Amino acid sequence: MAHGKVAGGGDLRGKLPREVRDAVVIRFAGDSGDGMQFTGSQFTQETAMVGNDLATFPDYPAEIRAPAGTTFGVSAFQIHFGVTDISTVGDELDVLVAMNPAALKVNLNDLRIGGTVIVDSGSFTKRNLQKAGFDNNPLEDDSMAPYQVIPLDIGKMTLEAVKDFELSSKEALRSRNMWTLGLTLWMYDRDRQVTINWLRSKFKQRPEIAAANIAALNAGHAFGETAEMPNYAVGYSIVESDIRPGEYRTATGTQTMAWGLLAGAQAAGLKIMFGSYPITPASPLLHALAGLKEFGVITFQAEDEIAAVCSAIGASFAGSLGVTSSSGPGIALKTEALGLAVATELPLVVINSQRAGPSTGMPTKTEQSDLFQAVYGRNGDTPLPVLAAATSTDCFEVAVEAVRIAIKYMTPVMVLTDAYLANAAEPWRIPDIEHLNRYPVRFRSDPEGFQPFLRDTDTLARPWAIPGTPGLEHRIGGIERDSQTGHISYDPENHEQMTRMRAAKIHGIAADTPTQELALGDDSGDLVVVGWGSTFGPIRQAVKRARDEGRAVSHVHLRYLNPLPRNLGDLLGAFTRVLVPEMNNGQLATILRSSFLLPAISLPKISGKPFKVREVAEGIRSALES
Amino acid sequence: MAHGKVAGGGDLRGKLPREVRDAVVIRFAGDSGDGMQFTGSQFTQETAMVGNDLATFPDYPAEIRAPAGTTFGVSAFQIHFGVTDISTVGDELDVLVAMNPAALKVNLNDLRIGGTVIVDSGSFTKRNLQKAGFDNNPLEDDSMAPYQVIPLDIGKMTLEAVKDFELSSKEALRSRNMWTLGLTLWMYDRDRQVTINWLRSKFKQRPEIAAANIAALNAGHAFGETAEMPNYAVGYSIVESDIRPGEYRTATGTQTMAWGLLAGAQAAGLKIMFGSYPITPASPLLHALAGLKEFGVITFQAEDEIAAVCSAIGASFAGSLGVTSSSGPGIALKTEALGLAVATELPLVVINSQRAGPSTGMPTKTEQSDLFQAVYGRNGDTPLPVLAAATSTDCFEVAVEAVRIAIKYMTPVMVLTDAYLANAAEPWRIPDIEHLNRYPVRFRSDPEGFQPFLRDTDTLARPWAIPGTPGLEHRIGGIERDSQTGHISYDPENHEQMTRMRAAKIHGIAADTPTQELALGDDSGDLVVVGWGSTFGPIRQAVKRARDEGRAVSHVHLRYLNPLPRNLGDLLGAFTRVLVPEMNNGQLATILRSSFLLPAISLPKISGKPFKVREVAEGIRSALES
Amino acid sequence: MTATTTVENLAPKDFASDQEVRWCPGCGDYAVLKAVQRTLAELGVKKENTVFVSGIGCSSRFPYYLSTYGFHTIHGRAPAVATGVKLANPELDVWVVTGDGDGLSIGGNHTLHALRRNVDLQILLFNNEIYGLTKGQYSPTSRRGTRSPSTPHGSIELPVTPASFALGAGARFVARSVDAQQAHLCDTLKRAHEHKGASFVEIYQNCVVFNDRTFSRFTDKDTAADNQLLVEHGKPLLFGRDRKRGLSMRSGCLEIEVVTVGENGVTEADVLVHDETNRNLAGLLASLDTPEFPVALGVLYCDAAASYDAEIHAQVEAARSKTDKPSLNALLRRGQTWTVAG
Amino acid sequence: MTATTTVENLAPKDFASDQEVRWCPGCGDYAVLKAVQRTLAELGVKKENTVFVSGIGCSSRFPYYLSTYGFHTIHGRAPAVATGVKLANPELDVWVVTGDGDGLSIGGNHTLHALRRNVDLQILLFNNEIYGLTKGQYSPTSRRGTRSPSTPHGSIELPVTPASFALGAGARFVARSVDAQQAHLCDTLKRAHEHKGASFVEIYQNCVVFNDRTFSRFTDKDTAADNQLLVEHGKPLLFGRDRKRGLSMRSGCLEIEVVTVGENGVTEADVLVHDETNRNLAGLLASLDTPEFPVALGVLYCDAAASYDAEIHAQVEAARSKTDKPSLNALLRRGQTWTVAG
Ligand SMILES: Cc1ncc(C[n+]2csc(CCOP(=O)(O)OP(=O)(O)O)c2C)c(N)n1
Ligand SMILES: Cc1ncc(C[n+]2csc(CCOP(=O)(O)OP(=O)(O)O)c2C)c(N)n1
Ligand code: SF4
Ligand code: SF4
Ligand SMILES: [Mg+2]
Ligand SMILES: [Mg+2]
Repeated sequence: MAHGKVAGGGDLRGKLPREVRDAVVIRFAGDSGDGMQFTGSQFTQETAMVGNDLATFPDYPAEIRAPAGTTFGVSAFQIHFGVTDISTVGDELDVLVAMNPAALKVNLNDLRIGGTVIVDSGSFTKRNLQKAGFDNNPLEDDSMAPYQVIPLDIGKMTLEAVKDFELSSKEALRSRNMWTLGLTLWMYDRDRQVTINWLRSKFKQRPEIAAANIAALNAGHAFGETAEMPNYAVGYSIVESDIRPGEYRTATGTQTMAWGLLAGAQAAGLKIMFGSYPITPASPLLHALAGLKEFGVITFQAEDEIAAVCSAIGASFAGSLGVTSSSGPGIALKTEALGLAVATELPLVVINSQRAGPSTGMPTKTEQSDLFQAVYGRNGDTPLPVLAAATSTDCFEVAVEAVRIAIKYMTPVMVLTDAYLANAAEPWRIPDIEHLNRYPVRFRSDPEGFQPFLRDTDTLARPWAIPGTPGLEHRIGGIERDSQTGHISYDPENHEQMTRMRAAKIHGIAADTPTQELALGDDSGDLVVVGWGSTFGPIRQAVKRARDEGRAVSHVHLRYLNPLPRNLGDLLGAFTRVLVPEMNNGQLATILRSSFLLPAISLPKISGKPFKVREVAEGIRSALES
Repeated sequence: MAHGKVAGGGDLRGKLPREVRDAVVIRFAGDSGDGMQFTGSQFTQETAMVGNDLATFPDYPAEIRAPAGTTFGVSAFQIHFGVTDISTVGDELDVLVAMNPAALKVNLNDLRIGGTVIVDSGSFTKRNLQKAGFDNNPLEDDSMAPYQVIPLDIGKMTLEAVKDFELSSKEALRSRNMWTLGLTLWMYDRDRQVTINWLRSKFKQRPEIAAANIAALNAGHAFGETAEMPNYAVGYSIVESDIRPGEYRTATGTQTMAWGLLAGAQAAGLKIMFGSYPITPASPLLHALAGLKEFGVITFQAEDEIAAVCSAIGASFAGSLGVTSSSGPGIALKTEALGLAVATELPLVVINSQRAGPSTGMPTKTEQSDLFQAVYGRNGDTPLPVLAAATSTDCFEVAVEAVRIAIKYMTPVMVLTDAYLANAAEPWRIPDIEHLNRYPVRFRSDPEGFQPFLRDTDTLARPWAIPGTPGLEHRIGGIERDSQTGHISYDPENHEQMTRMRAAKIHGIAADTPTQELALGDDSGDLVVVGWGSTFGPIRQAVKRARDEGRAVSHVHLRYLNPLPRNLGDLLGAFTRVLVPEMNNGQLATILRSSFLLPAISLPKISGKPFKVREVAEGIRSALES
Repeated sequence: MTATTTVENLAPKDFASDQEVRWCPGCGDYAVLKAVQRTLAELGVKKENTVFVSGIGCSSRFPYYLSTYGFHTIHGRAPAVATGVKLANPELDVWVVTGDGDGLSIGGNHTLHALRRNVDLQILLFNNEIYGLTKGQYSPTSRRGTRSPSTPHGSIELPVTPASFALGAGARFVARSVDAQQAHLCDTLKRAHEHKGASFVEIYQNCVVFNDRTFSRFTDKDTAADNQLLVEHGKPLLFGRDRKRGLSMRSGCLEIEVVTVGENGVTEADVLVHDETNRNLAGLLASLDTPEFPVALGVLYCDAAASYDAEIHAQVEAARSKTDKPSLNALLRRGQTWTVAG
Repeated sequence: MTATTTVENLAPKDFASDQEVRWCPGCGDYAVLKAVQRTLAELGVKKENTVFVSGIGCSSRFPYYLSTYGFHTIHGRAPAVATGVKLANPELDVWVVTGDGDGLSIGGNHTLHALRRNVDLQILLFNNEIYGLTKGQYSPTSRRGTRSPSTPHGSIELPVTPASFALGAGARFVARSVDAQQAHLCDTLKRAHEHKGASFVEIYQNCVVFNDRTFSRFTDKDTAADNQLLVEHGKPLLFGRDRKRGLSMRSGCLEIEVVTVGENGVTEADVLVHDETNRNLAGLLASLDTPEFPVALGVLYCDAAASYDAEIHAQVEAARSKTDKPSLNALLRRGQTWTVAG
């Protein structure tokens, strides 16, 4: 065996000098019951506090609680952190923490050759090896030769660390993850205070549990300090980053989306009525908003997605900001009602947390395959604006913008996010709400000359006149409406005019949104890589690499997918080639082709996983050669 | 006044020689209660029997029974008939029959200058004029000067004709339409026998009613024979057409669709299980199939469209041909379940009788605006074949083809028809079912090597193994399936492969469908007009006109909208310009642009009415000038 | 034009919109429209605070004919839209108009959940036992054997009884009336309006075109007295031309029978007294039908509970009252933050 | 490999598929799976003729673990898919597995209509009063006040009682059992299987992760005897450790009370006898709950009527028997045709 073995004890003393690294990718993997998500989040917190940039990727099993020890029960949390511009979760792992054989089995492939793997050797029992589908113990043959393996009997050391607290051994072993966290925090020279505080407040009722966890955490840390770790298991330092001053926090896309909706509603002076129905990975937004009652947010868990969107439409009719959210199958169910919202021209924000399809697909896996549905998926000529968020924290701005457009143009707006963004966390420079633009809604109140479908000549929006307003009583509905009175009209010219108006109104939004800018690179060249949504990071890094290699490659990242930015055709036209990496089978590429008659090259990835930088880089290389 | 008045009596004797015409457009219009649909159908029958080519266009109010005499209660039936190639309903009317003031008001605009209008002058009472919104009686001022008006007191003459049958005057007046039919049949030298037979059998239980109707019919005819009609109200003859020998009938798109589904199912050796939910204009297909129980057709009126499509999917799983049908809003509701059918790769035929959208739109009006929804409107990468019928009788062949594709490729197939085709009738050379191709389904029965998702290497279809077959027990579902076993699989590579396979399977159908041929014209030129669906007639006639004027214009009409015919790009590429007339806001044009990067010009019509030949002709003219 | 409407002056006709009514001549919907307009006037509601939400169907055209706020939504979804309206603004007086197809076929689930949740809506279900607007297909309430375009050989399904369904769903107010019985209908609507929470009113409505006279067995002048049981809380369940027939319990077996007061020693004391808070009794009454029994009309069940909209706003208020002035800026900074110095 | 399976030999384990079962350790679904496998074996059904159709939810993973035909469809739609399966081939034995969210929230309407139509399906509703698969949101059967991720302040809705809902929908077979009560569950499933038409079986199922012990008030060893009423047709409604407590009618008022035989002069004759064909009684039994009453388990209602699938096929057969051999060629030529000579 190429690597030394480290017994689970304290016989490796001494402290090595720390190596300095730009960035590191570490993944915590274990059984669903091993608390890996919590370990990862705490590591993230402590890392964020140091001022590093970072990106996280939680990946948990579809099953609620899969049988312990199985490969499909493995839960993982990956974090990529470093000096600056960490916009991806990292292609390959530098360090893998595997709490059991199954976790090793499932994740080892992602470790770079020469990478470090910390395993809880105590869990490599015959039964666990069998459950994971190992014929031999990989710690005992040479299958791990390409990696730097640190086997530690973490269970044993944890039991040792918490033995004073008189817990059952089952309870005591629950702290294994804290021991591991302690060790990894030591490896990267991170503090433990956030975690300690958190444990204290979480287990206020059971102080002995808090104390045991803290003891395990400290023990893991101390093990690093004192153990003579093999020289490939050095501690690392990440240089502090030179980042924009301000107050920061980490936040997931779900959090920023919830806050962005609230910020948008406050800017408009509206209450939110959020109608939704649970579905992975959209439910966390419902949960987040349900916790904001003190802001007057009403959340309504409807009987299904149809009722959810309909309740939001009803709320908008009554003068709230109607918001609904779901994922693919649920968005599909909202199709008919979205047509009603378009027809009645009511504001509505629809958040789609995309997941892998078709049909139920892979509910916990990410994908961007609902773009067609968002842009085209309704009966009739039924256009609506579509926006996409590029990063977890970008969700905030996109949500605010969606609210603005919905209200100003009296239209449903679809916001595309995805399973990855919903769950992934990154540092966020917290905005000052007082400085956000306000766009207070003025409900129509003057009956003089009021017609429910008389449009604003500028925006082409109809007035928002809400029940409770004397003198403005009127009726709306899904049957074609007279272009002024809103009464039912079967008049052919009226229908023609209304169809054109609906199209013109949405089309016109492009005049009110920013012109598209380059995310990276020059404004002409051999290739422009066009992305949207959560592929931002990998595309950015791949374009950077290509530029570093001297290629004339630029990056354009779209927030506005319908209508497309007014200068986009010209912008893209300045490049010889257009490459469109997407986590779908070529949907934006199709839209760009029809919009600009450009021979956009599709670079699809449809595995339910985010792009690796390498994959985009290869796509760039072969596009340049094509 | 420019025209002579004809009192409602018999003072106009003599018989004029008949003028000969190529084609005539006549519209019967009256109150919903006046039986205009029946009058029109009977006129159609009698005309068809003579061997004329024809096209019909029933247009009835949205209200079930709108208040008598109102403009929105007007019901009309138009028929265009002539020697050959009558592929449209006619741009303008040669003759308008108006049974009341409202019918005159609503329809007069469509009458060509110099056209003939027959009005029931007895109905032009003060009250009726008022209800129709006339300030003055148009029969008494000069507003009708551009037309040839024949006012007849049809009510009075009908009462006179049926006075022997001792009916209440209300009942007696019900025969007004038969009197009118008699007169118009005389005008075009048509027989009355079909109608007489029909009346006899319909009113078997009430022979006095049958007799009264027949008497009225004969009286109207006799009035033509004997009355001295003004010379602009001559009788016409239509030369007998030189058409392909065979047995003919008239049929609506609804009828031929029902028969086509049955023929397809028989060719495959399957029973039909049709799950549907009533909706205009799709319900008649449910009604038609509900009447075919002797063929083993099962029709199931579900509680909604979701249950309808799901029941059809369940039936296909169990070995029937699952079929479902609806219109825009109902198809929207089926979105999620269509994803399930794509994912589980079960055969399914979905008929969409398109109507004007968005949302409820104009339920009785025709449109082609569900193309985007058909091709793109699902979550995930979820391709399915889309076919469209060009004429009422083309529905037969398209239905057969849809069944073939659904079964051979184990896929849902969407068939697009529309409100116009569903209701319009044309003559049909009845095929001999014995000569149709058969493609008997072979359900998998051999357990040896059976894997539910192991594909046929040629078609990429999976085997159809149905419950009841010993040894093939298996489970399917909407979660991503292993590419062999069909078990749940979250494996990234498997998902990537399955997504590509699903796309490749549908794409591959293009190799199994005919290459696209020209409907008219040369295979290169200045302009190709590309149509799909029920615009066939107007495009054909407009292209004909352009060619008659010496323009290098051709017509391509698509049956296959997804995948597009394999040679289509080349075919269109041979023309300088591509014009796409559609009854929507440019949906096929968008698809052609993205598929072939051709600068297709859109010619939208979104008024809920079929194109006029003139409108397409103008579009051709301006495209040629562009 | 002044923006205030003075409530006192509104007459039934003031609740009519300027749109021409477009039902078939003779349709029962006209009578319901009249009753609703009269009820609104008599209740003295404000037009601007009143919202009618409907689905799709002949009956669902209703909102267009009222001068209040109105929303003609999509097929089957009116209870869901109305729920949103009420949650956004609980001050509004929200009525739902639906049909037997709209509210029990495609929309059955929303009806179920609006009732169960007890959202403060008046849900008026116009039951004509047919699909009117789509030209006469049978509906979930159509009698078994109904011949219709989609069931040319007669329907084979067992119909659902709307009131039984509503009770099974957990409705807290269930009533029935008849289109043409104006006084009874108005009284019933007023009771529904008064009830806080979801009130379900089934209105037997005649479709002259596709299902004429389906209810004549108990609504015709000459059959009504003997075949209608007009229930009133606290009053004995008597009916019949001379109000001598009544409902009585078969002893011990949870079944009901019709008895005649004055015959076989039966006295009024043997007749059940209507208790509109008794759910079991309501269930029994809902299931009665001719010829064996009369059809029960009126408020079959009424037992108020907290309404969903009130409760949800109470939760919001409770949360608000806990913080002084909730600040979004503070929310964004809740939990761990760090500062990068400039 | 031979294609025939010999029915006699199938043991419960033969009904297990080769897929690893993936519920949380301790989940009540395991017990139900075991009971179903045992029931199928004891019924001697053929694997190839048996179809399990489910929606989405933890419970809906069920079909994957059986060696029969199975279809894991989409959320809430299993009854509709199953209806199609049964209509296409009435020879198949079709079971529906659904959850309280799947079958009563999003899928409530399909459950309603499958029951009303009386399609010959066994509908097993696994009621754990929570959304398991989506991680613990409250469901339409959750107790009021349930704190869940979507109701952090407690739910405010009144839950629906599945059996009452089913009865209101017009179901002809309504039963209840408990995951862990294997013998009772198997017996109940057999009764459901035997019943022609839609049978609705609510199974109280424990979700250890998100709603542990919700049913312990009547399923725990020490509470069961006093809080379960195991109903049996023709037998008195007695319960309690010594089977001395029973249900009795309060006279005249359609309400039920618990009496103790041997106390206050109460005899067994005062105790109601279960009549599973009495819908009113079933309604009453369905609504009972602790602490005042025991929870009724077993076949609450069973009164067969013609099933939808049988009737529809009878109509088809009747139509077929009228024509000798129906010819499509003849159909196309029905009505007016004309011939153009060659
Ligand atoms: C999604 C959808 N499906 C179907 C329809 C067609 N549709 C309109 S109304 C109706 C049924 C109406 O019946 P009911 O609710 O009883 O109302 P009624 O016309 O009898 O008053 C149907 C099926 C529709 N508009 N939308
Ligand atoms: C259209 C759609 N909406 C929502 C979901 C998400 N979802 C899956 S299962 C479920 C609820 C499960 O609850 P229940 O039916 O009670 O089953 P359990 O997991 O408790 O057995 C939900 C909301 C989905 N898969 N599809
Ligand atoms: S079809 Fe029936 S319900 Fe509809 S308007 Fe006419 S009479 Fe009324
Ligand atoms: S979440 Fe609950 S219902 Fe789902 S498998 Fe786990 S214990 Fe069972
Ligand atoms: Mg109805
Ligand atoms: Mg559940």
